[in-house]
Amino acid sequence: MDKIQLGEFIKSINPDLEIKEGKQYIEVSIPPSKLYILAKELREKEETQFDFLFCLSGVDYGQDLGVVYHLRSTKFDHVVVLKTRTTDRDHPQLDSVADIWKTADFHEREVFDLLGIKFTNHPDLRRLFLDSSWGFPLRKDYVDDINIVTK
Amino acid sequence: MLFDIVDVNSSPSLSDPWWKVFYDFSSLTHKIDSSLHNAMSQFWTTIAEMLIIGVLILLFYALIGLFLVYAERKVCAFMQNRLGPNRVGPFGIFQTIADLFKLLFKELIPIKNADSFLFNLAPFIVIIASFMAIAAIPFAKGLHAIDLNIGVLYVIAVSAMGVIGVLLAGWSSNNKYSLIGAMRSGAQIVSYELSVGLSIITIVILAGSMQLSEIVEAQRTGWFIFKGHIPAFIAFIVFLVSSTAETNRGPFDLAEAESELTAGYHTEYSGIKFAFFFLAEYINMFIVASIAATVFLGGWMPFNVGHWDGFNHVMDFVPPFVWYIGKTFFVIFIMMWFKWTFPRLRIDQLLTLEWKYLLPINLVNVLIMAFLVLMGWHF
Amino acid sequence: MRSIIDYLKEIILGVWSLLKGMKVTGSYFFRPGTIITQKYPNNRKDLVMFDRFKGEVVMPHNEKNEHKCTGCGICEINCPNGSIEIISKSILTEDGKKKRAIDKHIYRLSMCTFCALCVKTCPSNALAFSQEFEHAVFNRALLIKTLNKPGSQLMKGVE
Amino acid sequence: MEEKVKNITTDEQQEYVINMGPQHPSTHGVLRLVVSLKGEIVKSVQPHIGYIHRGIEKMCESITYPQIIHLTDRMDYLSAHINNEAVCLTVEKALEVEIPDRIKVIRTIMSELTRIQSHQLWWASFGMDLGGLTCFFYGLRDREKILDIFEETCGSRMIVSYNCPGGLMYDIHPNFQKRVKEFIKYFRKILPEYDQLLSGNVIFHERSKGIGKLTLEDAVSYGITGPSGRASGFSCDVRKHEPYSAYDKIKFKEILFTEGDTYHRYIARIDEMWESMNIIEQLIDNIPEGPYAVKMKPVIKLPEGEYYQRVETARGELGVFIISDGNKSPYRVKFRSPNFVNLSVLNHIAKGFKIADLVAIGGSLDLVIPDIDR
Repeated sequence: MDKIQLGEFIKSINPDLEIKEGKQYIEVSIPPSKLYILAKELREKEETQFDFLFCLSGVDYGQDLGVVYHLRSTKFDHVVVLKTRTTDRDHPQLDSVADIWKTADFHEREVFDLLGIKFTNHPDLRRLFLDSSWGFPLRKDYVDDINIVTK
Repeated sequence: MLFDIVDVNSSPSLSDPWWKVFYDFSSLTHKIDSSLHNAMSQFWTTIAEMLIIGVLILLFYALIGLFLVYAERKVCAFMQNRLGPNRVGPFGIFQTIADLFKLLFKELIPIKNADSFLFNLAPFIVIIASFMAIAAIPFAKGLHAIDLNIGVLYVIAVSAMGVIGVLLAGWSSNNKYSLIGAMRSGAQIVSYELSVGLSIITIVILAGSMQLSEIVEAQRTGWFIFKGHIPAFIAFIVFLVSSTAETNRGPFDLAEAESELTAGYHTEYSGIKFAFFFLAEYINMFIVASIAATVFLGGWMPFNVGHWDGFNHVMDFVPPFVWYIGKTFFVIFIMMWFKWTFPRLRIDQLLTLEWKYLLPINLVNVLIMAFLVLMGWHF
Repeated sequence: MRSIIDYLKEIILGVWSLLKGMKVTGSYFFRPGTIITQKYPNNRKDLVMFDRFKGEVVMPHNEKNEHKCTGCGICEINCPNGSIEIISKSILTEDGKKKRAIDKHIYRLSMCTFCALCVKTCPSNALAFSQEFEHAVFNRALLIKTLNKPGSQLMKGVE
Repeated sequence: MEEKVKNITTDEQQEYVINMGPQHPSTHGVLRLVVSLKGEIVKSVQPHIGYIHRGIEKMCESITYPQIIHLTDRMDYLSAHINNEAVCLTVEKALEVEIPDRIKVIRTIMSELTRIQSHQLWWASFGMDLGGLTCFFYGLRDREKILDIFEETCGSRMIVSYNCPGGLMYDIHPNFQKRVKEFIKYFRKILPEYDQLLSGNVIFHERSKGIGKLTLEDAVSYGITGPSGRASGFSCDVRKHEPYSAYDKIKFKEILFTEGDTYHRYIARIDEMWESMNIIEQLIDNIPEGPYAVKMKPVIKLPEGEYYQRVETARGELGVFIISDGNKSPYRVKFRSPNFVNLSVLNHIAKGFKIADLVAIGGSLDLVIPDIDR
């Protein structure tokens, strides 16, 4: 499947999705509530088989926090990008995909550590790099007067 | 009467060339013994002799320890394509002495929650075990601290005592790595003691004696490794492998295993107490190497070939002490070669090697040797 | 019988593989000529570094004590760690105009990561790398260096 | 109910928890593994990381694109050049700059040299993990030759910073080709010695065969890439699947095994060294003429958007994900570092093996800790 067919196929799974053809990959924006179901379908559907989650990055978009999932299928070699956002900055919560792709375990812990996004149903959600008294350094509003020098 | 132990049969006769008389230390020791007897009573003579031997062995011990550490560092350096110690003195020969001073001046760190009595005792047990074993080794004809009639058994028994020190050290330091190291060491020594014993038994069958001086004397016509055909050679290989394991050296250094257990049983030791463990390791290596040299390679006997009289005379001319040291260092070199080539075994593989390979080979080997001796098929 | 042969074969092959390993180390033991160790502090005199070696940033001066630095500050902007600081002054040129010139080009060696961006981006090629690599000092303050020599001037013809 | 609680406590009492690291000879850096043991058997391994977390991703948000290069050197310091290349390729892709062939070829040669030297150091330290201390010196001795080539051309040995957006910092040194050819000749002779010393050794076979098995399914699910993943049969070589630089012009084969144990992870890397030498030999004699860098704007600003570039480092797939808002510094940079992902599988494959195997498995995954922490 090429990019356009893939986009159409994902559209056929869930017609409400906002699908954008990015410069490199197909980008699918999805509300947090539908993320897990779509992820599981993309993983299990015979036509897509996205079995390799090669990047999971948390992004602070200023107003809202989001997570970007880069998925690849080792069988068909096609890539899709899932994007999800939550507007709740104080208690952001997303569904964990750690039981679909095991690699998400560490990636989600990293996102939790650096951006403070909680992943429900995560097997072992602890902070990964920093200790618990630390803030969430990858957020744009993070202040550290000692270590961050602004010119 | 410590010196009065030389076999009468092998004492030099007038027909021997002068150097054979000269190289025989028994007359010298007899002379010292009798002059001491003339000077003082029996009791004080024994005390004085013990003191002399004690001091001599202590000196020898320290020298061998220092030299072996240096030798190991140089050997491993050359094998690893580098120079090794080269700063302190010419070719770095004073490096180990400098290290010794460093270790002497280092702080002895007391370990919190350690069993301090056992913690302090352990290095002494290790070092005393190695010290005791050195007493029974024949360095040259008549140069013997004590020639027990069960010399072989004594050396094996005493050198195995060191493991108690290792176990105590590992247990008392209250460190998890140390404990694992000590437990490994225990399992290892218990099993490998068997192989060491059996491989020596093979030769004891051939020699018909357990007295080390007699075993050496029996090799006057040819070293046992040549005399005993293939079984003796196999026994030698098995002895090399299992004695390497018994001294906790690589590739069997599981008790230390620095990539797994940092430093194993001596992780918590510092300063001179660490130096004791370190020294004991090298002395143990020297002891097993000298046992190998004595039992398999003819001890202080020179290398003689059949009827090549000229060659044999030249060989006889080399002092027996030099022969002995040369053979020992040859074995030590092979052990160092093992250590700096092979990766380390895992604990279960270590035991597999012993129980599945060395032990059956050994048992069959003993049978074959006994058969050979019964048939009189050896040289 | 089969198993006994396998057992013996296993032993012999195992020992053979060990001997092959010992051959490698043993051959090096008897060939000390292959040793490549350099006796470092002793060979300091004939130790030649490669001409591109990034030792530390220097400002080459010619024999008239002139350098090429105009004090534009591009190196300061490009340095990712802020290890360069330029203190400029204004001087009067010969024709009576006021002009910005460098007073001190401060270089903090302790913060430098040798990324070469300052040398690369300097528009007048005023900076270069020296081959000096022994940077250890007892006083941390000595690592803050002023690159332009005292009393140095801007080279003629460099803008 | 009460009995169940009691059972749990006795089970926990039987567990023997040791801390491997942060300072431990086999973790190669400040990695802390909390290992629960039962006897010598590993029950679970919990990695605790972050001891050298420097916040490179956060730092990138306040500096310009050329300045990011020198930070990527310090992530996976053994694949420094490949990391640089990843960022440069992302920036070039975003700006749609056409890169001349000369730059591509030089980058490829340097990448492969980086891969070889990284594998040499890995071989050295892996041998040391298994107790063969001599390996360490042989590995480093041969690595020195590549580092000298780097030093002559790039000015530094490990942290090369040789790439910049649009090309290279300098042209290659006149001696470069000669030295690389000399090295290849030398290393083709030396590499069989590695086999004699370690790979063919019966003790090594015992220590590594069947240890730490990772199935293909798990490798994909955990995202294990690089030689570790390819040993399990996971065809994940980015050089093949998404060729960058000059990889589309050359012939090489992807090293694939199916067993996925420590031994095959080892063999995969040894074979990769051979393959890298083949790649270099194909390119070293035909470096095209041309400029060594494309003229870029003094201030590089990426057009708004998201850019993802994957490269194959010595340890696996490195992804650079840049979100740009059109400014001179990126809005968000994410490095999908191979070691971080590879570490996550450690608990899964080391379970049930002995503590000595844990060391061997950890060594065969070839972890570089600064890349885990970033």
